Amino acid sequence: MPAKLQRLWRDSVLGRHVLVALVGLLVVLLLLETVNDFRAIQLSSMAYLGIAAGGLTILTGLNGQISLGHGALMAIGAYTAALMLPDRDASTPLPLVVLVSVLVTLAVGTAVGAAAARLHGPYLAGATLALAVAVPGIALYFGETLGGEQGLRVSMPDVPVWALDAEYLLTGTEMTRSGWVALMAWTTLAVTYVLLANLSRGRVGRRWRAVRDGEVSAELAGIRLGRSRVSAFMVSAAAAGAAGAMLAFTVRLAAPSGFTLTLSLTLLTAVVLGGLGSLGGALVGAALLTFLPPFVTSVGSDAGLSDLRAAELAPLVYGLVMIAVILLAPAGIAGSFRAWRIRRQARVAVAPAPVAASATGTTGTPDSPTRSTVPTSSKGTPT
Amino acid sequence: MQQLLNTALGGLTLGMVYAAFALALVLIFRSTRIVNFAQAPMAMVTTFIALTLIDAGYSYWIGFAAALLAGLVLGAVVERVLIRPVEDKPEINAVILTLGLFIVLHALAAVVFGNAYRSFPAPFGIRGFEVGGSTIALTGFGVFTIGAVVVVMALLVALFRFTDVGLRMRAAAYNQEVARLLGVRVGRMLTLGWALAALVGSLAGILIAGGSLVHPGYMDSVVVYGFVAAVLGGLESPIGAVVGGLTLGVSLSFVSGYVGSELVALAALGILMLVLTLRPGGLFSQAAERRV
Amino acid sequence: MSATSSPAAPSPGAASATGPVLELRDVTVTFGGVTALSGVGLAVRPHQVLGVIGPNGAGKTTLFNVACGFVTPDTGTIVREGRELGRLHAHQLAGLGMARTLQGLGLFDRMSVLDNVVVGADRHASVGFLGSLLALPRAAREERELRERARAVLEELGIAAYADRYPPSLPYPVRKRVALARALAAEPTLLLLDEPASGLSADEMDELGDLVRSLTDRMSVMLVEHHMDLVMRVCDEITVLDFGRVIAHGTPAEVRDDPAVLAAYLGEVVGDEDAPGALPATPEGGR
Amino acid sequence: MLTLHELSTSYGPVKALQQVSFTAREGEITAVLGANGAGKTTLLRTVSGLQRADSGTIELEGRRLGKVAADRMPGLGMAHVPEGRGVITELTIEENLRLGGLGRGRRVQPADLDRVYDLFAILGDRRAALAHTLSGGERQMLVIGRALMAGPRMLLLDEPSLGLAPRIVAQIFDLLRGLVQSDGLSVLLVEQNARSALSVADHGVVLNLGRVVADDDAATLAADDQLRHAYLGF
Amino acid sequence: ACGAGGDRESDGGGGDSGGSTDIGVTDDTITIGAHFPLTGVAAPGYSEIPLGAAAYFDYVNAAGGINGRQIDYIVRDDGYNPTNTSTVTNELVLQDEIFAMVGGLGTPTHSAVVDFLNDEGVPDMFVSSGSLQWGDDVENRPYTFGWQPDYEIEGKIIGQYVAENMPDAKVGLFLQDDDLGADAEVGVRQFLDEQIVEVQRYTSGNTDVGPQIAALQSADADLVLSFNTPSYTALSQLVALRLGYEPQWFYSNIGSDPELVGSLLSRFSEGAVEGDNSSLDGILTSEYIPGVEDTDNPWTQLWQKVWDQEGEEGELSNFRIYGMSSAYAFVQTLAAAGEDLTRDGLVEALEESGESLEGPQLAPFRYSADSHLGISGVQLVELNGGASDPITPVLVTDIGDAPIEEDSSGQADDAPPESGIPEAP
Ligand SMILES: Nc1ncnc2c1ncn2[C@@H]1O[C@H](COP(=O)(O)OP(=O)(O)OP(=O)(O)O)[C@@H](O)[C@H]1O
Ligand SMILES: Nc1ncnc2c1ncn2[C@@H]1O[C@H](COP(=O)(O)OP(=O)(O)OP(=O)(O)O)[C@@H](O)[C@H]1O
Ligand SMILES: [Mg+2]
Ligand SMILES: [Mg+2]
Repeated sequence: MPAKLQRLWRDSVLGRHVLVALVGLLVVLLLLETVNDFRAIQLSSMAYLGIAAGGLTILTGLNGQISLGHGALMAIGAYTAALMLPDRDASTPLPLVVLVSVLVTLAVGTAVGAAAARLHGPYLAGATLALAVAVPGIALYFGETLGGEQGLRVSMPDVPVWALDAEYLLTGTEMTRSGWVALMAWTTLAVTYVLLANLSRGRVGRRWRAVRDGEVSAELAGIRLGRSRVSAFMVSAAAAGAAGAMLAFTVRLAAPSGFTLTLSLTLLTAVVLGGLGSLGGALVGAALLTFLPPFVTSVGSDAGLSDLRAAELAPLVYGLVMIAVILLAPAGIAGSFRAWRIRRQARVAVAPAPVAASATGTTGTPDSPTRSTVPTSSKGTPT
Repeated sequence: MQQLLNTALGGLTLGMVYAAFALALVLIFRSTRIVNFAQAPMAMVTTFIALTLIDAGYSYWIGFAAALLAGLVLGAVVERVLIRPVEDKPEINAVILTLGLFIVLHALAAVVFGNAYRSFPAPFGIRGFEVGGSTIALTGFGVFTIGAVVVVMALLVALFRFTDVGLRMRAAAYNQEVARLLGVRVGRMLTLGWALAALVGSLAGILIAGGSLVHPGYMDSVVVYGFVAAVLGGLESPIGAVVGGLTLGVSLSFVSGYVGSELVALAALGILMLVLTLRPGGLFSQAAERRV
Repeated sequence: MSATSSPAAPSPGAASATGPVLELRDVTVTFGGVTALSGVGLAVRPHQVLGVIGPNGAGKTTLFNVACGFVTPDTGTIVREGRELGRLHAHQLAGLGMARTLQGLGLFDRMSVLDNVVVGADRHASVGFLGSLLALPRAAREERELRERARAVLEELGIAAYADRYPPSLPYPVRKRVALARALAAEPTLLLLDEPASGLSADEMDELGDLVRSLTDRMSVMLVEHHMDLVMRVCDEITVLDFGRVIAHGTPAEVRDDPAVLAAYLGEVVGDEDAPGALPATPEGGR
Repeated sequence: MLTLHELSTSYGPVKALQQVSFTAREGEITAVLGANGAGKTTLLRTVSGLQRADSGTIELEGRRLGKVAADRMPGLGMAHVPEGRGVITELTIEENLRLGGLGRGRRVQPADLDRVYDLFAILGDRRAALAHTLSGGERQMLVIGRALMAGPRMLLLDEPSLGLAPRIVAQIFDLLRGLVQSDGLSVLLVEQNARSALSVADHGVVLNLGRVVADDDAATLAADDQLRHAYLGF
Repeated sequence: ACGAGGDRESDGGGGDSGGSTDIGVTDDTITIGAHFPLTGVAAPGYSEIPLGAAAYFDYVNAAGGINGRQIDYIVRDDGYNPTNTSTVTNELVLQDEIFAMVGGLGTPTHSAVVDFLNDEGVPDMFVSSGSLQWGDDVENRPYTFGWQPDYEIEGKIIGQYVAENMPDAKVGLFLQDDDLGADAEVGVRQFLDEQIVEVQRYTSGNTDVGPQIAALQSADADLVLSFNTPSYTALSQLVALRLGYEPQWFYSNIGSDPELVGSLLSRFSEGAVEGDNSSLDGILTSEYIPGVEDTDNPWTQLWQKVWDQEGEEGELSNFRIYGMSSAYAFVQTLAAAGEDLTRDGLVEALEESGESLEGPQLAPFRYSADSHLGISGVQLVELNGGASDPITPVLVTDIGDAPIEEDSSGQADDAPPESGIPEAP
């Protein structure tokens, strides 16, 4: 019954999101089969950037808050994970590590979000910018526990036997440690995205959007602005926490210089390049950030540039791409695609309806869908 | 006592430098409602232009003038070519654009001027003045820095408060369409705003570089503190920028000297949050808004 | 707006038996040096349309803002259905069964018309953060209900065809209706309308008048308007403000003939609103 | 004074004006009428250069405006009171007014300001206040006052009565008539309320769905029952 | 399905050392890699090191390579960000399949990858950093070797010198807030604990050191021992000038590249700082390889020849000499490892013959099966007119409470072979 299926697809938000996530995960799994360890690690990097960018896209795209400090929140997640995995014998289950990382980051995010809830646009940007540069300093100040400049090393436990077995059974190949981390990162990404998508489709997301578009009207509809802003900040902080934990797993280190301002700005860039407010866009942005610079460098090296020049080429091209995307596709890559679709849809919608706004039924407007829907005063003209 | 004085004086000079940078940000914010993250690399490029001239044997002042002029031109070009197309787009697009420009200018400068530390001269001496037998941390160049920033601030205040051009610039910034209807050449005003801002930014760049080291990233930390200073002051107000810069410079200097330099950034965050909690629009923001 | 359209008596029964749905007592508001309201009192009775008129800057919008919690009065109290409200916050409004339209439209431009209206209906939702996060079946069900509710309001106002469009692409009158729909979706018992007719043509204004009257069996309405035709037609009672004070109060007919109102607000010439020129000069010069 | 010839303007697929031609004569008030969405605002925006015409010509005092940008209009003696929020809320009242005067290309005279303050006393009382504190109607007064600061020969008014109390509307229309008679000002007046507009105008143009459907003396239009019922809604 | 966890491919390098070649090695090439900050804040200066190394490898390749193999040297940029270091190291090891990591730079950066390299069995040669981590824990990091003298022994030698020769000095410490400062402080305090009147730390990246220097000044420190990077030498000198603070300065080796610092300090304002290297006159520091200013030294002459032949644009500098010196040591290790080149073979060769490696270093390496720490000592010098006058003989020691002794190995008298290419020791 295709019709019934169609309805199910339309009505079950959760089902739809989960299904998309599962299919995506399957694709990643297949991909991981075919690539070497290095690519697997790159895929993990893409996943953690994608998770953080996904959270940020909720904050910026749906709630209209700009944060330049999400790198700092990732740092909190990563440090938490690192503290829980001090040596290889620490048998803390990884899901617990992730959960605690998320919770700790959530707590910090709540505090920051509460302080930031009253701030707007550039003021919020300024505050979060300061956050981004301040947090690494904390790691230095508490050098004893947090490892100072060198940071904390993360000792990943070995790939669990069940995973090895499962992989072997399914594909006949062996799961490497990098593959295992990539799989975990992508699973986390899938879960995060399903949750974020649920939120953005549901009541909470609608309230966020309302606050973004019109504070006064939102307030009149019974929405508490502060709470809504803080909740958006918390959600994106939680995502950043999960991303931080995945970074810690992937890089196996949490060090202050890994969480410079650049990381925060990179996340924002991913969000905008991909397309503000869309999770797909965030993923596209994360992919761009992960794969573009090394690609450019290797093209540069292959073209016979010295290592030094090739190294400068990567940021150069990356910066140029940023500028080009903003100038040529201001809604981001995914966003431009969506806008194109909406435009097409609008063209179809507008064409037959010359927007005969007034309901003066006597204008002799050709019959149009709009007309019949606008109530006509039964009284006609008064007097 | 001497340490106290010297820490304060050092903070004062540093604060003035932040103030200069904040002034440039404020100028651009006032003229286009954009926070220009590329301000630092733009100033870095013009400083390198000055350095190239000075290295080629020209006097400091030729280099100084060339940097300011280059800033003026660079600002105008950036506005015309890059910012103009995104002026009617969401603010975040402009933010990302200036970040992109940041990266590109950085990379280009590393290629063109080389990625090494170089020293930049300073006029008026970099030895502290002797007062009553002991040296205080105020140099001839420091006095020049303070004077230059105060003069620039005064000029900007005068420009915006008392001149027609200033009024036109503000109108163009707040409401382009209405300004246009009132005969304001909006495009020109925006270009002028960026050009002036980049000029002030270049001044900041040269003041920061004077008697210190430059390399393609030498302004990066100033981005953060300059921006924080501008936000402290309210982003709209030149006086606010200078007050914000001074507040930040002096307090951070004390934190660095008496608490620990790793906490400087944290202190900046603390000061900013404190101020913004009390006044969400910064120290010199205008009265609370009428919302309905 | 014929002279006969003196208000239908407030619905019999319940109306006079219960007290006012909203009462403002002795409200004073100053902004810096400007006194926007001084000692204003008024009451909205059940199923009644109360008009608030007055010259520009008289304090009408400010009065609304006080009733909505956007402005905290220097002195005075707000009484809702007999209960005195303390410091009121705008976000409590919906919960108190009040809804308001804005002098500007204040639509959510990047949300579809339907979503705009669903936001209005939000106070009927109960699903919490977790429900949303996990997209529980209950949340999905509730979402559907909200949508249906919103659609019904759109239907009622005759703009259901625009449900999937975005406000900026809509003609002005449609947008005004969307704003109204959003307020109605909350199913308030008191509706505050700030200049709902501005920018509407005479016909549209008539429709609006009918609509407002038809709402009175469900709710009370407080209305700020400069279009006297509309005000006279739909209001049961009118309060006139000038320089932040109440200068007159009464039925439309009483108010219209009040010399103070004529002088302060209507201007002498507008005695007879049926005359084609509600305006002073007659055309001359010209060709 | 102002002659439009076959003017067409569109927003993407929406054709807002189609082949509009008429003349607004010097020293007259020409009312542009029509239902919501008829294209009145678009017409004014196209004339003042805010919107690009697809085709057609605009002549002001015999001079073709062609591609003249909006910011040149004040120099040509044209002032435009836009629909809705035309106030720059971040500036003070006096700064808004001074801006209006700057368009003329000479220094703003205190006398010009005083004239507006006489007209709208509220503005004079609050001249140093930021415009965002003003009420809706006060803002409208400010915008009209600002247009007068430019001392225009041609005034485009888009729904000037929006949000204004009847007495103020009467006062403004009085003033317009006065200026038309004393200074030879020409006015292109867009009004939703056709009845009041025709009562003050000399001439009227009726738009429907972007086309001119009537163009005649105000009195003739006001007397045309069929037209009134079909397009003017009274 | 069990046993799946067994022999990962990369273990091969460590496991089957019986084979004649290994990952990254073919009959006529050896692929090696390194991570350096080529962009970003740490790039000035440090980005020149790999240019020196590359020039020397090219020089060797031009002469036919080592054992008939050309050295293919891949440098990847990490921007001095450990996260990037991890990424590029993964790329080098897993994608480019390098045989060994040679000269990877930076303490925080290299710590991010040191365990990974050891897990994968990739020789991690001559880390460009003086942290103790590179070599003090052979058991856990069997593949990692330091190169330069670690900060602790440098601190010890300086500390002892001060204690013996300036017993009345009031010592202030000016430290970078990381391993550099921390390790050095441990060494210095072994001898100077009582004499220290003030310790100030700066955070790398924060260029305003005014408050720190002012604090040293107000503590009346008349001898400042500074463990910092070169740009901070220039900055501290400038600030001292501003404050009228004139203590005796003692900079650690990495902070005292007189060539660089001198050029940085030169030309500041009307004669306030002298226009040449003499601005550093009288400053004390330490040396462990001859620098670019020692134009009479045969090693410096060799480096000049190499740079003239193979270098890119620009002058020979101490950073480049650093790169060449460590490249020289690596080439020598390759020669020692012989024709049948394997990763484990390389490590074994270095453990066996490490102490007898020739080269420009003034003191011998400490490499053995128990220690992978690098050069064992330094010579203290006073800067004068851009050149350095020794004030002590070459002093050698080891971490912990090992005694400080005069070097008796004669290492400092080594001269390079005619060809400029080392042979197996
Ligand atoms: N935040 C504020 N600061 C200063 N003055 C204010 C502020 N808000 C309102 N006012 C002033 O208070 C008075 C009342 O304003 P209000 O908006 O209530 O008028 P209104 O009756 O709604 O007028 P209109 O019919 O023009 O909309 C006006 O003079 C207005 O300028
Ligand atoms: N920015 C725009 N984008 C798309 N369509 C537009 C835009 N502005 C106006 N339109 C459409 O152009 C047509 C004419 O609009 P215009 O605003 O000129 O009408 P109007 O006569 O001024 O109406 P009103 O009485 O509501 O002010 C309408 O169909 C309107 O929907
Ligand atoms: Mg009002
Ligand atoms: Mg209009």
